Amino acid sequence: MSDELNINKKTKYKIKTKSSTASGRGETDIDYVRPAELPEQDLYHGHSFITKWIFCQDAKVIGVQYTLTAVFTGVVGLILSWMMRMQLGYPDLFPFLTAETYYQMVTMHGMIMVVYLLTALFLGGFGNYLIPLMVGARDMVFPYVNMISFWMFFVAVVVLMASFFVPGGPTGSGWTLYPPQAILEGTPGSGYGILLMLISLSLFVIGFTMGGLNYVITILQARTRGMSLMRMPLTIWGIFTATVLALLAFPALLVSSIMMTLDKVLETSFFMPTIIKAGEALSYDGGSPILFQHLFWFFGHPEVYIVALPAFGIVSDLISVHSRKNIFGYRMMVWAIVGIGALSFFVWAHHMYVSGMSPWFGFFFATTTLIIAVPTALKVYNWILTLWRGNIRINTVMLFCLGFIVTFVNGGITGIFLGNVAVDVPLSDTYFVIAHFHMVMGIAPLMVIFGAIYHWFPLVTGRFLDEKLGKLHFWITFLGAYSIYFPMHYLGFIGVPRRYFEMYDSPYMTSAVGMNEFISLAAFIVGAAQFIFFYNLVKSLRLGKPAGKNPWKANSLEWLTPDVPPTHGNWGEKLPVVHRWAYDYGVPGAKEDYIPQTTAPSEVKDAEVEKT
Amino acid sequence: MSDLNLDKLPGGFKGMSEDIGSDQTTFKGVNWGKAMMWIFLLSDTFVFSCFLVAYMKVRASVVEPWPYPSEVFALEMMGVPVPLLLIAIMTFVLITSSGTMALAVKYGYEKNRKMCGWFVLLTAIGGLTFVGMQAFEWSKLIFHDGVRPWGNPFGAEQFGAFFFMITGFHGTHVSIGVIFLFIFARKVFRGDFDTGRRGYFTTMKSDYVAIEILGLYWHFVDLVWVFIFAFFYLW
Amino acid sequence: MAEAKKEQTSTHKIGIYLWIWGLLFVLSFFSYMVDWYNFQGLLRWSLILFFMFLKAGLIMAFFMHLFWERYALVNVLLWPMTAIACFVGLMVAEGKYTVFSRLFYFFVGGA
Amino acid sequence: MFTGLIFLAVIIGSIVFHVWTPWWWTDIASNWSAMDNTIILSFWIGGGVFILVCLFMVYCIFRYQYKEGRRSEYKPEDKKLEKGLTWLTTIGVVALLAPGLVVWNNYIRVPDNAIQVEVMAWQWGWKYRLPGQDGKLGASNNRIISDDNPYGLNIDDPNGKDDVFVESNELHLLKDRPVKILLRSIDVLHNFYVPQFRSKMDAVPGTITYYWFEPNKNGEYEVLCAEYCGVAHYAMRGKVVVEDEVSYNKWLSEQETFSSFTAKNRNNKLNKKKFAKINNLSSDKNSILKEQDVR
Repeated sequence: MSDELNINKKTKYKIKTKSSTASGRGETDIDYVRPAELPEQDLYHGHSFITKWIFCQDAKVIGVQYTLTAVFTGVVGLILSWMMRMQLGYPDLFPFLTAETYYQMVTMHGMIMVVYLLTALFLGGFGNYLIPLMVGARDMVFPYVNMISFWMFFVAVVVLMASFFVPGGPTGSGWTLYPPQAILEGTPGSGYGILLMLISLSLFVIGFTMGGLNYVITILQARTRGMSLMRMPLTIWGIFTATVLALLAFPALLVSSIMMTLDKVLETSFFMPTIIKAGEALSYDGGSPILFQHLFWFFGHPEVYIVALPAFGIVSDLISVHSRKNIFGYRMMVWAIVGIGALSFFVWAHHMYVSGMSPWFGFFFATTTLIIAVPTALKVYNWILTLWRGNIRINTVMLFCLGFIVTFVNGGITGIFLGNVAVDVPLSDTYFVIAHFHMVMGIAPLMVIFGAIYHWFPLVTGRFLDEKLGKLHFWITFLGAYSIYFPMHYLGFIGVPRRYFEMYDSPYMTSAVGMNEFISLAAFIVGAAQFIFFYNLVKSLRLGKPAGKNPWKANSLEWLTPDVPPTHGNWGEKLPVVHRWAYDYGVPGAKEDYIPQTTAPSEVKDAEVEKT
Repeated sequence: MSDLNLDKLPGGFKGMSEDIGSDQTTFKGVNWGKAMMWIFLLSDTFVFSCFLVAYMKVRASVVEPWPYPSEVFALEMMGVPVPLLLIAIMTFVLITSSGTMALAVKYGYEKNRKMCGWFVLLTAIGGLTFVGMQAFEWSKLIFHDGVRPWGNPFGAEQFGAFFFMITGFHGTHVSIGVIFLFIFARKVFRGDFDTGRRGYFTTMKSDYVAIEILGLYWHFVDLVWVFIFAFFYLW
Repeated sequence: MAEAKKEQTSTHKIGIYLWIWGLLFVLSFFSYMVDWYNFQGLLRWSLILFFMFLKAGLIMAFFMHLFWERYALVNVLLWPMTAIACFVGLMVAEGKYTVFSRLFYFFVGGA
Repeated sequence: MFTGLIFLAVIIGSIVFHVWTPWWWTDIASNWSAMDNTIILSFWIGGGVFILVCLFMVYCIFRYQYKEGRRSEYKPEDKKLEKGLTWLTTIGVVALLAPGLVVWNNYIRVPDNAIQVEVMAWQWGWKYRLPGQDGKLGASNNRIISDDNPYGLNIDDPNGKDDVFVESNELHLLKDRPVKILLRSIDVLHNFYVPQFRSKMDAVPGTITYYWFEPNKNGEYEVLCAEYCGVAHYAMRGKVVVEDEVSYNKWLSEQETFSSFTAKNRNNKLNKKKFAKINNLSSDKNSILKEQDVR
């Protein structure tokens, strides 16, 4: 405690004279930062292999664990998508692909990618690694709970994967799991498959809640001295808002999972009305299938932003660092993130325009949905305005950011089509929807993930990833993915419905055959290109160019640790003290073109910094 | 909370904007565990709200008559059915335990080990009584009235399903709370909070603030019961 | 409020807890009476909701100390409730629409 | 340089693809050309934004590529520019939203002269029910569906007596006459979708949903199920024939009505039991309605 107060003699002096004002108004001293409110965090240091690397309480290790598990499920999802594309591109060529297996793959691919890859990677992976480092904390506030969170997630993944091996196979009800079909015969995996899926989701929610509470409280209550909310990097803002959304939206998923489990196991009738199967009425009566859709999308729409907001935040930082320019309109970016997050709870039924809900909802949800387009568009403007008059390093990280902007703008605009209720009517449930959400919440966040990995790999391992392989990886991924999903919109215009195992010979569908084949080929290539990336990761771990401290000349705290890679406790003896926002790049009058957050104003006297 | 004097900070909305603009902590003077419990309760509120919203939506849209709760939950008293008698007693017990918990928290603040411990224990016993009465209510409905999750003799079959699910989920919360209350009663009496003994799993130092956190949880359980009482039994 | 401020760092008087405790019993009794006297319609609903929110408010404000907490925490906790309010409101409308369709097409007929 | 050129090529490629695409919507055969128009409007506005944003990005890549020693501009905020962009975006959004809401308003208000058609979806196929002479469909209930009463009609409802059963997946419609499609499902979610008519809506078991359109081109159209409904979802096809009055009436006269259908099965005693059950249900109907009001 007292150590911290001695960091700076001036600070100490200030405290003596100004001790009466807790919020400290020492304008006379430009370097003054309020004294520490909280005592040093008490950390548990692992001392065996198991406590250091397996049941580890260090957020950085947990982050890596999350990342590896999520990437593993992602590879499973990728292979599933290949198999789907095999069927769609070359129907009947592969006898092992039946309609059952096809629908099971569709379902598992969707659920894995949205929940177990993207959510877990952004919040569990990047969140755990970056939050304590970026806000200047020693660790998450409750490291033990954090550890349990990861192992819950791990069990959820095991349960999910187990469903591949139970009788009947995994559930094939589509990732939205709409009842009644999800739990009725006629849908593959309606026995054990759907049960394991629901259990796995519930476990995921419970585990995530533990982690999420940690992230939120660490950001709100454990920042270092001088780190105000408005000085946090946008990465943290994105992850923070997404976590809050997750904490408030996952309950709806948990509730709908529990209710559907009961419908399946105890034959309650929450979502199940009278159903005639093979001429006989089942025991269900009076339930409401649309209720499930409301609950699901009350979770599902915030979920979209749970994936998108961390991506927004991270990409803002990457663009700013690599174009050597402050992020344009930081305040607006923050408000846009918070605004999008808040609004996302009022738009859910735009996924349900043609679901048979009360038709009057269309007006309300179309309006709220298009309102959300405004802050989102502002973020896009601010990204490109950050590039403008910058000093842009065209490296792999920046390439992925540029790829993100193109795919995100594209997907965002098709989102306006779908959010606008009357336009949605002909397009919903067609390939247009598939193309839209893959572009906007598949490819765009993935671009950010790759960019982020290229960006932070030197921090995590101390070595750069191979730049040449990286560029190759980027171009194949970006051009390939764009050529998959851009033309796919036009299948939707033709009217090809989604979730069709085979198109048969409908006149408008025959014209789609050629395109399906092309898309499949592109998908195989893009998928294969990811193995370049994996090879790059493994190779660079040992043979990569050593990075040293702060290789990108970035400002934010994570690059300013005494050790690279940072050790447990992050900061060595003294916690850093923050004097500025994370975006002082190219400040006129300063010696370097960047001023790290810990640099005191007195050290850069000539710099004409704007007040932040 | 070493260098922070809350009395010196401005209150109200001015204080709020200053807190949010400040460094280090946003909730001034709020312990990490307490903040975490609050956010958890916020999340849990959404869980219970989703249950209740689902219940309301289904109840509003069934065409079969919904069983009349004040008759279903009536209890024979000397030959006369008294509507909602058991529920009224359960409410009474839960509010009582909430009150004792509030006192336990108060004595926890004052670091009054004895009083705090006794009131925690009293709360635990109250909670246990509540769970016991709920078990009685469930068994009466199941064995005496023939209410099942998949149907009941009174009307719309979702009645049983929602009843068992919502009260079951609430009862689980109460039970978890009771377990923790007993554990913490022992901790208080043993003096963990006075000596700052480290927890078995988390290796974190014990502090009386744990009682306040537990109190938040317990009051929340009571709070949820207020809503269940209004929406399930009185509607 | 000024008094409350002073008490913030120390503890609150025992009287206030006992007061709230008593009030909660009384309010519970009243809401029970709503059922006992079998009020119906709008009156029943407004009474039920009134007592419910009053009880919930008392528990939150005094037992959970929200009344004495700083506004930052209070606002963070209360604003998300608007999402729930919106959800409830829309589901009420949805429930009415469903029951209307069901009665109309399954019982009345003649569409 | 190279990077900028490829991104430029991507943008130009997208425009070229859009202009010369061989894949475009199937020719419309209903009154919903307004939907096509809103899509075109969205394309103009959205596409314009996409091109502008991406071109600006490419310009930045060319113009501001890294040069050792150069400083980027230091300008954290530009209130005026940000405000301008906000207003511009808001105007664009309103321009998109307003026509959309107008079209939706038309979509949910069915014209008075619309013919009612009940589409009954099941795993995995379609059948239809048309009102008879009275133009009214009888009340139905899935619970009483049986071999003798394949549509689960309430036998007491006079409106249902002359209802026409179309127990095949082929539906005929009159040209230039609005149709109100009443969607009904006996098992899971389905969606009655004919791409040429542009309109669609889910069939939800346990309730009835609706939408309307006015076919305005003679021809045969394929019906697709557009809501995933189980393993044979992709094979759940049907047929709609839009034709003139003469051939339509001919087709209509070939279909069976409810009364002629039950007449065939009259001797079946099992029937009576089930119908008795319906009677109870319908006599309760008023009391149920009242109770709903109370709630």
